[in-house]
Amino acid sequence: MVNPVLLIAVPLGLAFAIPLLALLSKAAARYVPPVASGFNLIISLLLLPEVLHNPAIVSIGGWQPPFCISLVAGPVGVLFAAIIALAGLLVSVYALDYIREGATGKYHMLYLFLLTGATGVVLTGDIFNLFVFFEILCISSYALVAYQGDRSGIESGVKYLIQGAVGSSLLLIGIGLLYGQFGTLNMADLAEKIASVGSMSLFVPMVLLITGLGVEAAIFPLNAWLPDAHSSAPSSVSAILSGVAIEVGLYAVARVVFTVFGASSIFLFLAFLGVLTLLVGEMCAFSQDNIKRMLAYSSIGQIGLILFALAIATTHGVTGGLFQLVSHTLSKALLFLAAGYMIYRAGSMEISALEGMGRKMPLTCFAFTIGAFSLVGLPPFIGFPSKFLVVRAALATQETIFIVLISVALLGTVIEGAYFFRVVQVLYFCGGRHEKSSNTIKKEESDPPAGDAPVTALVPMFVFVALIVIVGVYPRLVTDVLGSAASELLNRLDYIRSVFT
Amino acid sequence: MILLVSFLVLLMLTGAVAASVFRDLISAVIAAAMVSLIASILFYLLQAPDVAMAEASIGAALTAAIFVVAITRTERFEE
Amino acid sequence: MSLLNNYAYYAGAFGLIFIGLYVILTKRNLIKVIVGLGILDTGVNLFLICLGYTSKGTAPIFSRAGLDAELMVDPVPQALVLTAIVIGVAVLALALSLAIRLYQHYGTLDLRKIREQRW
Amino acid sequence: MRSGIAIALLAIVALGIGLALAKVPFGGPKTEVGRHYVDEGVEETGAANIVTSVVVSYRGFDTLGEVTVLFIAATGLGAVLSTGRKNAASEKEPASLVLHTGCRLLFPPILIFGAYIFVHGHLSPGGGFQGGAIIASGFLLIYLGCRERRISRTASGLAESLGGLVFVAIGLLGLAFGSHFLSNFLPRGTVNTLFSGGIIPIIYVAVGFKVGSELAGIIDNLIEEG
Repeated sequence: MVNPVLLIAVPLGLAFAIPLLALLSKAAARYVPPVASGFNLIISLLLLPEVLHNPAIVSIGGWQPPFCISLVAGPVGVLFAAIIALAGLLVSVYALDYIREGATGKYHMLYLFLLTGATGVVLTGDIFNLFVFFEILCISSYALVAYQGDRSGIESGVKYLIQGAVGSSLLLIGIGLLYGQFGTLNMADLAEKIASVGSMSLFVPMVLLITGLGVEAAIFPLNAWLPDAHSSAPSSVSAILSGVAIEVGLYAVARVVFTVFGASSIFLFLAFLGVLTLLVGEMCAFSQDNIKRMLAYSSIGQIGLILFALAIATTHGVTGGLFQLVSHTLSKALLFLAAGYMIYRAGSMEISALEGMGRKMPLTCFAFTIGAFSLVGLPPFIGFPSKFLVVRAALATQETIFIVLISVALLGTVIEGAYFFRVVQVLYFCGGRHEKSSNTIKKEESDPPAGDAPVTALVPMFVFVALIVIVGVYPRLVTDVLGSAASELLNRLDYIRSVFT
Repeated sequence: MILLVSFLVLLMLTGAVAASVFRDLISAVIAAAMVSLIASILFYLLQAPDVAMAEASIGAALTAAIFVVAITRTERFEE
Repeated sequence: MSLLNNYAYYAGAFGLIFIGLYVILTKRNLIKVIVGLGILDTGVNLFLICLGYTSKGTAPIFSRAGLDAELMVDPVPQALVLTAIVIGVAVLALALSLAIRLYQHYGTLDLRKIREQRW
Repeated sequence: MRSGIAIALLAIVALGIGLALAKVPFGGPKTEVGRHYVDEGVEETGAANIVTSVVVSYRGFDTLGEVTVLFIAATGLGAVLSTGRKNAASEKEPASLVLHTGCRLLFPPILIFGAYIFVHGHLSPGGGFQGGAIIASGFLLIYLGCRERRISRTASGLAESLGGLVFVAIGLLGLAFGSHFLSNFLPRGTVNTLFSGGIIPIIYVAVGFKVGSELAGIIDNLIEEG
């Protein structure tokens, strides 16, 4: 069996080697992230069938848990690692041509570190190690948002950094309180000890941990940084931040709430918070004129829906939440990638500037449309089965409160549909009328490369499209894996037992 | 001993308050460096010599230096 | 007196944490906010070290024979704080570089004036 | 107004943490994990400094992550400051002779002291981070005192990369020889001698070079084009 530690060690080593490679050949750096994430994708797909029923526990340094840091490669961890590697691979292929200006070598290094940090967060079984990898993820995101050094990037990077740093400090205080009280950092050991005292006496550490992790997960009201950061970063960075970083933050929240604390009494609160996040995100997205800000707010809305689904805390609910998470990763990454070249051609982020793009770059706009339809939840795309699962899980609880909440959430989805259809309408049906406006002509003159996006951008986009359609038509391809991942999250005792045997 | 600790803690908190009220950023940074330095003495008293060394060299010296460099490249006074 | 003995360190740590948070929440100058982050970090580190202290303990180093392992303080928080200090300085350095660039763009460090992007 | 809200918010946080802290007495006995490290650490790792054995050996993965964080910060800082850098070399007036000579005289002893700290990390207080920081402060002195001298960016970048690679490579060698990532596959040696602790001194030397060059690189990037 492959050792799961390779998922972290090999990309890390490759990232450290980039400056050495750059001495040999300047262009080599950009091929490292695709190679590393391709490697990770293969390893995690090899691991996935093995760990489905029997999580692999790897101790670093060769000591027994809880005396060492251990990696827990269960279905959740490996599934997330596979998603991160898949999104990372496709987005890094896209970035081969997209990232041309500025410190490109440094961009590729930071990108690879971001993926490694995300992989570390989902695999680790130690709460302080989770903090360290979380910091790797966060700090490389701050740097990636700001690396171009333009006005908006720096400004949103500053906002992001300050909010994230305060969150990390709170997280560290929470970890300290837990260590002071229970004398261990291993999550399974903590879970076992917390089970004996009851989770509500640990309200303060729990709130500190959820707040600290919630900043990265963009749970309302901790999401003030997200729209700025996601809209001013380069599109490939936005895609990976929206598709991977906030999902990993949400994973960390779920892991802490479900596994470490087993805090069943705050699920209802989290469900409320989820629906609130969803409504805030969708309302703000609806009123945006800037396409990337619209997509960023839509990510907040989707995070709210996923949080709500996870907080239902039944097997169906968590399965639906994880499915929605996968669907959001694929669709939102696709949308940002497609939007990246549309903005590049139009020379503006305003939605009105994209008029008639459907004729100028048909393939990119087609991909964008598929992503939008999938996010809204139209069949036969992946968003349909995932949303359907969430709705069914909420109805299956037969509790009035969840039924009311899911109706409100569906209202949010309607808003989502409205603004995505508006964009699609602009892309395909609004051209011609303003074709002769001076603005458009000037842009076309100053921007000679007409036609569709380059091949390195179209290939990843259409791989996303293919995945969205295939999984949308045959959801059974993933539901088994998602189901066993959900049961890993819900069954604390199995988790504890698997670590200590 | 207890008097020493209380005195150091008071001095450290005074330094932190001073760092927050000084309008001159260089003074604020020096006050913050003093906080770090006293914290490193407290680390030593708490039997953590490794951490005391790290805090004194990284927290007090290098951090203050990079702050001062950054302030010279921006502006010195808080409006 | 024993109360003071027990809580002097905690008081120091939490004093720093709250002063740090207060600075971050209320100050408008970016460099000042970053100073606040540094104070917050120091407070958190002091708090973690307090957690590991054993009364009348010695440092966990077997530098000479005859040291009693029973009296040594907990080494784990010290290891955690070493990590946290380095992470803290990394964040501060990145924040300062952003502050420098921000100043080059806007000519000010006042966060209230730097509000191009709104909700 | 703003400070009023902030104080109210902080009061709530203070109350909560105060309540939580009541469960964690000051100066209480060691935890189970800490006790294990103190009791078994010397035998299991061969390092006399238990903090070092925890940092490098028991929780070595954290340390790998931590040097990565510093590397990311140095890289990100370089990227943020490099774009749009104007090449107007600002000529500052040179430092006085006393300062200049003093800095040049002090520089080698500081480097040696830093190296001493990280080589002896497993025996005495100190280690890669502290030693690295001392080395970086030596470079800081050179920047302040002898402005015409610059460290080569390539060399410091090389030291950063090699430090990280050595760390990962030792971890992978541990996987190959000892079946666990970062396992201590070298002989432990006699406790309290320089050549003891297996991989611990090697990792700390790598960390020391890496941290030193990263911090020096951060200072270099910030000072450059002042």
